[in-house]
Amino acid sequence: MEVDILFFALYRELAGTARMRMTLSSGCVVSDVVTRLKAGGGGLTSLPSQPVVAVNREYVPLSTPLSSGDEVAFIPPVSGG
Amino acid sequence: MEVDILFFALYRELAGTARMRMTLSSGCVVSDVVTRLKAGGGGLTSLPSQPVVAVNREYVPLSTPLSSGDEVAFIPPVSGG
Amino acid sequence: MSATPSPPVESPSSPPPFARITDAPLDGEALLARIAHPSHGAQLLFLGVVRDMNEGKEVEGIRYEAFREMAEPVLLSLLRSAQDQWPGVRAGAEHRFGHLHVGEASVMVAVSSPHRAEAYEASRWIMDELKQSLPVWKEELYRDGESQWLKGNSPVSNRGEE
Amino acid sequence: MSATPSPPVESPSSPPPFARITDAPLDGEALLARIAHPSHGAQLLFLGVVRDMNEGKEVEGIRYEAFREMAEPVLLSLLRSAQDQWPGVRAGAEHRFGHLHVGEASVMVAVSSPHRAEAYEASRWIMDELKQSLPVWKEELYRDGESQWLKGNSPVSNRGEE
Repeated sequence: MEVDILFFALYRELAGTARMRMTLSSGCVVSDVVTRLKAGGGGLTSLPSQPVVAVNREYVPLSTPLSSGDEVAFIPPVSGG
Repeated sequence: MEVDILFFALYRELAGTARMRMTLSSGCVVSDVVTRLKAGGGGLTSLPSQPVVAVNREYVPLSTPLSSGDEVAFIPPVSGG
Repeated sequence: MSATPSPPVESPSSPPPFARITDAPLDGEALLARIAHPSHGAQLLFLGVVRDMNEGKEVEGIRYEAFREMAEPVLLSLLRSAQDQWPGVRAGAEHRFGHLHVGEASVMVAVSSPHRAEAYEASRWIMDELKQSLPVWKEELYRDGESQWLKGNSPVSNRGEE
Repeated sequence: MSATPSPPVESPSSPPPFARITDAPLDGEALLARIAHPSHGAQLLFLGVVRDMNEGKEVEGIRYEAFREMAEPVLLSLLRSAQDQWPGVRAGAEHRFGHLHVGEASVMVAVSSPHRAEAYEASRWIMDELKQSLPVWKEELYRDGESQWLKGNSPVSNRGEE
């Protein structure tokens, strides 16, 4: 299955892109995506091991199972206001 | 000596006027004015015996001595806002 | 004599606050602009508005009466006291008098400050104090043609009883 | 699937709040007008404004980045939660994104309520929560040409860790 990955702010700069697609085997959870990204080399090796993630625009635990077409957003510490 | 007396809101309605002059002997304090007004008959008999009073636009105790030309304002409970 | 107004004391760092008693409609944006400061990250505007109901009666409007010559300095002194209690805060306020309709603002308090906590605290304090001591009175006018002076608060002499 | 957004729950008595993430200048008066209600006597408008200094550095402006598609529902859900906690309160908020100059408002929260205590409490709560969870980031741009992403807060998953 494929998921969409979004990066914002500092994480966007680490990734060098705002958006990518990733192919996962079924049964994968959010933390599998984190592991893959950190192992991929480049700026994303410095992604925290437990980043805040939103799936389909809701904050979720890293243990959340993923489905095909899910949007997985990496949320650096927020600083609105 | 003469002082100016001001009435507002409910007290203005009791007095039937917004303003009057009163002649006092020297040495009089604010509470003497209260006594005179309550004794004068009419609506002002129902003035409280210890009303809030401002002399020259500052809240003062009833024991405050008066001088010629002072402005003595009777302040009903306030309800601004 | 005893009641001569004392001269205003300005701290050099904080500008004099702005206070006005007026019969003109209140303009919140204009008041915010007066107290804005480039190093202040928080602005707070409180508006008190005439309600359509009070104590179960349908309200047509409120007639506000003010002792204008005294209310303006009392308000100014409250604002100055807020600026002293929360250093860095700038405050402004206006109270309207005359006949107001439902939905119109009778009072507004604007506060700006470097951070938001002081803005909330100062604004709330100013509103609480203003209701206690500003020589302003409201006569509620009802749809059935009746009217009444609302119960109020008795200001405490700032000199205390002897 | 586990992350499917749940449908909004409206209580019949309180209208849906208003939330917007926008690159247009914020208009406080328009937002107050949206949440006004004839039986509400208190209106409170908070504005967060870009400051000219931060941590000793001269600020030229702030670039706000937002995850718009998520920030708007997160903000709406915060406002709805405030309306639930303070029954009778109506709330609206907007957050701006893009390049803002010193003195421009980046966020505004408007609250109206029958009486003022709830307005202050709800407004403050909304601002505190919004800073914790809204997916918005600020990059401060300094006069010396440098810039940096500001340290922020980590939103907590509303489902908790396993």
